[in-house]
Amino acid sequence: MRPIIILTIVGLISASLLAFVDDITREPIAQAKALMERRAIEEVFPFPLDSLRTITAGETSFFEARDTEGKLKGIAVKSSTEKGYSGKIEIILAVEPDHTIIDYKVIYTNETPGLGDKISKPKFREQFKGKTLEGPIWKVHKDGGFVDELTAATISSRAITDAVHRGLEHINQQYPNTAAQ
Amino acid sequence: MAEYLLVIVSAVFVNNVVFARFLGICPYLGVSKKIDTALGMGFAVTFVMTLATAITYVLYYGVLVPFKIEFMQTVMYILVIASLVQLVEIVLKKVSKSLYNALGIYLPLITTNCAILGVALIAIQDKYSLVMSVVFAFFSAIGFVLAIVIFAGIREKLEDADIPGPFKNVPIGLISAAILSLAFMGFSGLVK
Amino acid sequence: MISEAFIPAVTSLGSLALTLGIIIYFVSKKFYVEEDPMVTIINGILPGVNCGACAYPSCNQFAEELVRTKDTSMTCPVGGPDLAAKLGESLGIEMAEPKPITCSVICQGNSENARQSAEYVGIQDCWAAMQAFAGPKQCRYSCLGLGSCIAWCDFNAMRIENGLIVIDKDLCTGCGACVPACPTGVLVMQEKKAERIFIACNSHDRGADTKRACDAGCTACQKCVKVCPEEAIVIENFVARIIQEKCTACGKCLEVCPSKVNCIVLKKDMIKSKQVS
Amino acid sequence: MEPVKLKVSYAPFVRSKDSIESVMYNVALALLPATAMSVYYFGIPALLVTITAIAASVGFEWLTDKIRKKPDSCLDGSAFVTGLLLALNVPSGLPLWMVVVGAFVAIVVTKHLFGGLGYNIFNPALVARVFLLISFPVAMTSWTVPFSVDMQTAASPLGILKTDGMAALSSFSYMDALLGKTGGSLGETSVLALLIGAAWLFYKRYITVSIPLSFIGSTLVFTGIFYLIDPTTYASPLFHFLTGGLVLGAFFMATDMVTSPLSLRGQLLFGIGCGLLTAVIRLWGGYPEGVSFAILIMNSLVPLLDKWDLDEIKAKKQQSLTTA
Amino acid sequence: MKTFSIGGIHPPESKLTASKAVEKMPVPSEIVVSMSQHLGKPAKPLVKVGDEVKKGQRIGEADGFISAHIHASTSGKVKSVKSVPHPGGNYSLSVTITTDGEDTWAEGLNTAPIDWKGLSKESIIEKIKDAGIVGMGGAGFPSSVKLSPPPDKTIDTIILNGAECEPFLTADHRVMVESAVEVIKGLEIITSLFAGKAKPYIGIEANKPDAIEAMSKAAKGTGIEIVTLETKYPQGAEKQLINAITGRTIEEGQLPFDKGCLVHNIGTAVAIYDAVCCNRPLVERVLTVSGMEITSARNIRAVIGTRFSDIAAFCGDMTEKTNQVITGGPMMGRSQFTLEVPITKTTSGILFINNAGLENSRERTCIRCGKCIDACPQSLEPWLLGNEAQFRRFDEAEIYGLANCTECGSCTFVCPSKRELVHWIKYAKALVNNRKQRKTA
Amino acid sequence: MNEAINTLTRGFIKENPVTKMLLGLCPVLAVTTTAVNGLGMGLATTFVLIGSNVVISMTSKMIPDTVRIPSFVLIIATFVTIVDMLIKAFSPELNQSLGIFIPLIVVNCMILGRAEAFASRSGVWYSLLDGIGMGIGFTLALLALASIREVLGSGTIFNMPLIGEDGTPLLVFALPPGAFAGLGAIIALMNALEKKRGVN
Ligand SMILES: Cc1cc2nc3c(=O)[nH]c(=O)nc-3n(C[C@H](O)[C@H](O)[C@H](O)COP(=O)(O)O)c2cc1C
Ligand SMILES: Cc1cc2nc3c(=O)[nH]c(=O)nc-3n(C[C@H](O)[C@H](O)[C@H](O)COP(=O)(O)O)c2cc1C
Ligand SMILES: Cc1cc2nc3c(=O)[nH]c(=O)nc-3n(C[C@H](O)[C@H](O)[C@H](O)COP(=O)(O)O)c2cc1C
Ligand SMILES: Cc1cc2nc3c(=O)[nH]c(=O)nc-3n(C[C@H](O)[C@H](O)[C@H](O)CO)c2cc1C
Ligand code: SF4
Ligand code: SF4
Ligand code: SF4
Ligand code: SF4
Ligand code: FES
Repeated sequence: MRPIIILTIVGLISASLLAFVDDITREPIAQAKALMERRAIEEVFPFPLDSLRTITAGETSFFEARDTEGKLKGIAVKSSTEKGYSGKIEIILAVEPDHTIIDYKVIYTNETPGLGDKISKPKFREQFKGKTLEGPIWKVHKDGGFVDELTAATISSRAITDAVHRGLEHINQQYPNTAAQ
Repeated sequence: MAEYLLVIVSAVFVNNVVFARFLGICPYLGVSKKIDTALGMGFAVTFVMTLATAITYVLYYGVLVPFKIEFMQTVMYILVIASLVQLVEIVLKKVSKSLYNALGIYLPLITTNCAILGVALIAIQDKYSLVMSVVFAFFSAIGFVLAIVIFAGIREKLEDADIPGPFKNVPIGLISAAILSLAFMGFSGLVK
Repeated sequence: MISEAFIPAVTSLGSLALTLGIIIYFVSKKFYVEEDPMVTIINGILPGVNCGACAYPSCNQFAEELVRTKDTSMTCPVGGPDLAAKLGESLGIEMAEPKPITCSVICQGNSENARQSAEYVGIQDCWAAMQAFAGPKQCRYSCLGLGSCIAWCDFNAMRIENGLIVIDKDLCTGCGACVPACPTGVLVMQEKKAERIFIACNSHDRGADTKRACDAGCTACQKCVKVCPEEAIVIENFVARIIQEKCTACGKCLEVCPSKVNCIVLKKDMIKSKQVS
Repeated sequence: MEPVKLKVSYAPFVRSKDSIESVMYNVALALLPATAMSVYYFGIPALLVTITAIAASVGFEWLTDKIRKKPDSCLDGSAFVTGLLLALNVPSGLPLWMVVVGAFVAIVVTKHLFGGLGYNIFNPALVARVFLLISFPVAMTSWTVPFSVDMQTAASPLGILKTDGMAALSSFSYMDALLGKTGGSLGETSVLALLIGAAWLFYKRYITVSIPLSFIGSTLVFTGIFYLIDPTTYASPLFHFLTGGLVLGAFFMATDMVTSPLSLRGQLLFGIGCGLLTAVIRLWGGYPEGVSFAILIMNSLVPLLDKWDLDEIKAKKQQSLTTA
Repeated sequence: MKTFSIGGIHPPESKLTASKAVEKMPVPSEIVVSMSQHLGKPAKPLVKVGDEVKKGQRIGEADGFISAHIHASTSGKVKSVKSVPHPGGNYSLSVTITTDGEDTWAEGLNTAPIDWKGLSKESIIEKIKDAGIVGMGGAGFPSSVKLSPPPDKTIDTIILNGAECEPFLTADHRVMVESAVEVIKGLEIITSLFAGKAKPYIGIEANKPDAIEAMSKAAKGTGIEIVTLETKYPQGAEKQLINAITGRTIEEGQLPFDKGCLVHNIGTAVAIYDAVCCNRPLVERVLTVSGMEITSARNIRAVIGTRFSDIAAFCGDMTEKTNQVITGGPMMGRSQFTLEVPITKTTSGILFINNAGLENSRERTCIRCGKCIDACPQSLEPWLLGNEAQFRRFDEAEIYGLANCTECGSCTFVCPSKRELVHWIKYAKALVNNRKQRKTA
Repeated sequence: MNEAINTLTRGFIKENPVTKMLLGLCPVLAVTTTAVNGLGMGLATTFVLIGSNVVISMTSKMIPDTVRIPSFVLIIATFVTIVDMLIKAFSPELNQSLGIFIPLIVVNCMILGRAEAFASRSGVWYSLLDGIGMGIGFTLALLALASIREVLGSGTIFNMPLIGEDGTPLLVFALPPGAFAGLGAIIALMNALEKKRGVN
């Protein structure tokens, strides 16, 4: 009988302890998650964020950055693609109010270190800066587009091009009027 | 059907537990001196892994999720696995002494074989269905068997080899594992 | 203070632990297997080299047999008296003390003393050489010097020096594993005290032939037999042998031995240090 | 009386003229046509890569022998062949320091850490190739265009097939592939030159047909089935035969006796395994070419294949003992 | 052309003496007659120092069932009875005789040929036993034993082994050419022992056309079939020869009579004829003295006990370059550590060679080329046996058929890595034996 | 005192859990792509090891044999979950890169190994020292392998670039084969050093 009782007691103590720790960390974990996201968004905008508003439309989340006067300074969107060399790539794409690209940040990737993960290097991101949905062909060089693919990582390059393009389309759908301005 | 095929190919070759996911390395290195024992260990792992994944799956969606106590996942899982292993050990000792002698010492190792817990966790993480989880677990275990048996074959053959002193045993085993995982990288891209 | 997760957490884990506890408990009752823990203990004490000196194929079998019979005369020569004491302590009985035994080489035919018959080209192993011919030395009773025996010594006590096997007395445990490994039989086990003086020649050839083949050979000249005051030396099959029970290690035989290199080995230090009882 | 000192050794006292050296240098000789063709197509850089690979391999062999205090084996030809095959497995434009790294991986890591000639489990040249491929994917897939003056690079036919599909292959010429006028590693180019060399090895009986035939045969059958199912996505078996390292691999690398099975059954299974894996990786894998991976994976199974044979001998023996 | 089905090799034939007629070598001043010239227990010496002996006098008594009598091969005086070097590589008890040059036969021996057809089976076997006849093809198995198989075995095939597949050796070849009639008569005597139920064959390799011709001529009308065999080593090995001629396979642990066969060497047949018809014990034999380093290679007839040194002198001495002296053929022979050894009943040849390979071929690791497997006539895995022996896994070696190896040396011959495969196998056999002996002791 | 020091320090090198006892290899191989990851994993594991060692040494007398292992793993798992939650709360970046290997600390056989082999038979004080020592040893091994892999495989150390943007690191070292080979090399090196010391 003793083994049963002991094991149960250990279980009970362990559970109580965990419930307790869970209780104290639940809040900080949620905060930390939010903080991570906010930090990521802060990073893609080249200016300090005064206020950030999150809008969720369907599956997609948009983040509006406004200055103290409430003027829209930039829009960010979470976009993703499944076409990466190792599957999913998630980015946050930031654009000016007129939908020209400011920058993007890769927030989830499994691409090969040293190869595919060069998509997050400034040198590669540079070429997207200032581009808009209309105008350039949203493809990699090889396929007739403007994106210079990373050597030996065409697949990742294609994927990121796809992700950015999708992000632009999302923004275009959500904010059609700002594009016209 | 194609979906299952993909999971199977992925579990056995592309994301082989040992070579790609780095799970169960300790028994992989520890119990691979002889092909026979490696096979035994492999089967023990297969049995426990499949069963454990099924049970923990039910536990997760039957208890943890409804009560919102997902944070108890690790604790519950490992309790199940440890008990399961112990049961297998006790029963085996009585039922088949020879099998116990062959496997006995390795069974406790299975408790700490992170492949078991790892696969159970991955099954949840990748949001498989129950059947898919079981298939995934079974074929992950087959991947493990494949890896450990190949490795045991290599080590048996290396027994006579004139290996430089410091590299004898474990280091050359790790180098072989490195080359094997290099070779298994050929499967990358088969399944996304 | 109590969070909402507390109740479900505690009840679920508690009941899981309870259930599993019950299952394990009953299953372990039902499938209980008896084991003698003493064997494990004895096994832990034994050297674990499975050398076979105890006449059992492995230490484990020695342990099982010892626990089963509690035979006080069973000894592990490798462990020596210390081990015997420990074993006795564990078992609560008085164990016999193994006699200190060592391995002696009854050949001094190194490359200076022994003459070569031919050059051997081939597998460097005494047994392998014996398959081709009687060995590279003219004396066919000699140590061939190719070290077949070395591989059998678990204690790293053997090496070849100058074409002759040499045993490191500090490392040799007297396990005897090397003895059958020698094709010419120049390795013999004897009590340690016998090492103080013994005849180190294995040649059963007639005197003249022995002399021609090796400077350290026993020619069976009978001189030592005659001079020994204790009548402790006999000649058997053309080689002298010292009867250790009678020998007082006076060293007279050594003085008369006519071989260029004395075939009688006298270890003075062993006599002085009173290691000999 | 005896004028000469006799030497005693064990029978037999006559030995065949075959030696490790004769076997190895004959393999090197058999690879000469392919090497020559590669130099013809790719010029001096190909020659430099070849010389560097051989020199580095032999050098590392010498060095390890010295460090391990073993009798010299650097001239026994096996390091020479490994070096030569390594060269034939890399693009002509590969920086020479990478070639040296490859030779290190082949000779030191794959061969000597495992105990040296005869003990290695994996094909040294192939481990080196895969190591380089994965370490330096860019350099290892920059194929020089044959006869190009400015080292212009282009994809290999299999690479084009992988990244761009069948449509991009409209200009592919089977004749060019046979003669080697396509992008690729030094030894992947001229199938014809390789076959000439292989014929020499058959003639000298240093290789048997079992492995190459089962290897190539199963690749062709497997790719052929899919070609018949859908010729617009899958290339023809002939294409698969003429491109990539299939011929080089099947005749010169899968046949390395150290790393292939001994029995006929083992060799056939080995060949078929290589063939199927090659086809699977080529058709659906991330890499355009699967020969090296396939051979390496099958190398790892060789101990098991051998063991299977030996267990059978054992079982037979036990059986005959019980019946007797 | 017939041959055995599995394995085999083609070493250079080097039959330098194929066309050299057998020359009789004069009896030297001293001979050494060993008491172990056969398989089994050595004979017990019947003489002591100072005894006068006559040619053909029995000086050693067979000791046990598998043993053979030993006879003085010439007349003279016993100089010593002691252990001396033996061409088998070790030492053996031998009788050294100072010859008197008279070569006088003992009473009642060397009689004029009689017709054996009147003799009973028992008396023939008795005569063979008295003459100390043992297999002259190499192993030296006592012929009288071989010729009296257990009653439950029926012999339906008798084969005379004229393959002489070893390089250099031509003794059997010359005997077939020069003494065809005696060979045939010997075979007829053997056949008669089996009451006409056994079919006699003589197997001869194709590289001896003159022997085939001579034998065919002599065999006309006797019912003996001359079988031409492909020239391939080891065609002359008993198991392979039986396989080549009858298609039967002697399994592991079986003896030829288990498959109804009996194999005898050419020389043995002649010896049997001599013993049965002329009362001549086995005191001399034909052997080949050859090799690149002997001044005049030839086939000789010498009395048993003649020392190698005397033979070398008779054949014009060996050259300075000689580094090995071998008894038997180069595939299965033994290298000698001294020339003081005498020839025995089984010495089929002496070779004086300069084995250059010794210096520059060191044993290396197996490169798994599989050549040895292809060469092995016993379908073994020689590389494996070698490895198991080298790493002292003798049990494993036994499981993989150690005992089935005939030590033909084909595997060692072909190995490009110069592995000492037979030597390792022999080594393993020795240690297995040693262990068995210890167990029974 | 001497024994205390010995208990503490033997885990560093002499009985290093990774290179000598070959325990807990999975995380060693899996998370050592960068030095930061290695360090994080090492510290997390050390925390769990210390906690479980102490608790188990306190309670082991009370726990019957039949449920010893389940009880031990429960205790370990509790600590692991706590660490997991703490990391999630206070270092989400680390959480992201260590991923599934944090819950897998439970099955790090080193921890159960120490619990079984040491903590359950020794006093609290020594178990604490053992936990710290083994933890440090584990962290050292992780750090060593991670540094090698990061430098060779990515050309950085603690995420600081060592080579230019266009340099070619040996990519394999960032991938599974590099992990295996790197660990093999480290263990071989340790063997060689030990032998050298043994000889002198
Ligand atoms: C280990 C390894 C990892 C790779 N990872 C990626 C990757 O993350 N992204 C990618 O686009 N290609 C990756 N590749 C390369 C692809 O297999 C393929 O060769 C490449 O994308 C197409 O070649 P190209 O870009 O030179 O046209 C990887 C290759 C290897 C060997
Ligand atoms: C113990 C033993 C008993 C034998 N008994 C017989 C026998 O009764 N009949 C027979 O024909 N051969 C017998 N043989 C002889 C062998 O079959 C074989 O002829 C002999 O060993 C010589 O063979 P070799 O010259 O091929 O080496 C026996 C051999 C041995 C070792
Ligand atoms: C490898 C090998 C080769 C042999 N070659 C011959 C040979 O060429 N001629 C021969 O008479 N015996 C040869 N023998 C011996 C025969 O196997 C067999 O023992 C012999 O012919 C039996 O006859 P015997 O008893 O009269 O000697 C050879 C044996 C072996 C093992
Ligand atoms: C037919 C044949 C094929 C060979 N193929 C290879 C090869 O593919 N790669 C290699 O490194 N060595 C090869 N070698 C050389 C040699 O066997 C190789 O260095 C050993 O694998 C090293 O132990 C080959 C040798 C022969 C005879
Ligand atoms: S003692 Fe015996 S086994 Fe040892 S080297 Fe001498 S002859 Fe060989
Ligand atoms: S020398 Fe070695 S094997 Fe021989 S008795 Fe001494 S310890 Fe044993
Ligand atoms: S010596 Fe033995 S193993 Fe070698 S070929 Fe002859 S029978 Fe086969
Ligand atoms: S012939 Fe020599 S190298 Fe070839 S497999 Fe046999 S033992 Fe090995
Ligand atoms: S840490 Fe030991 S098996 Fe994974």
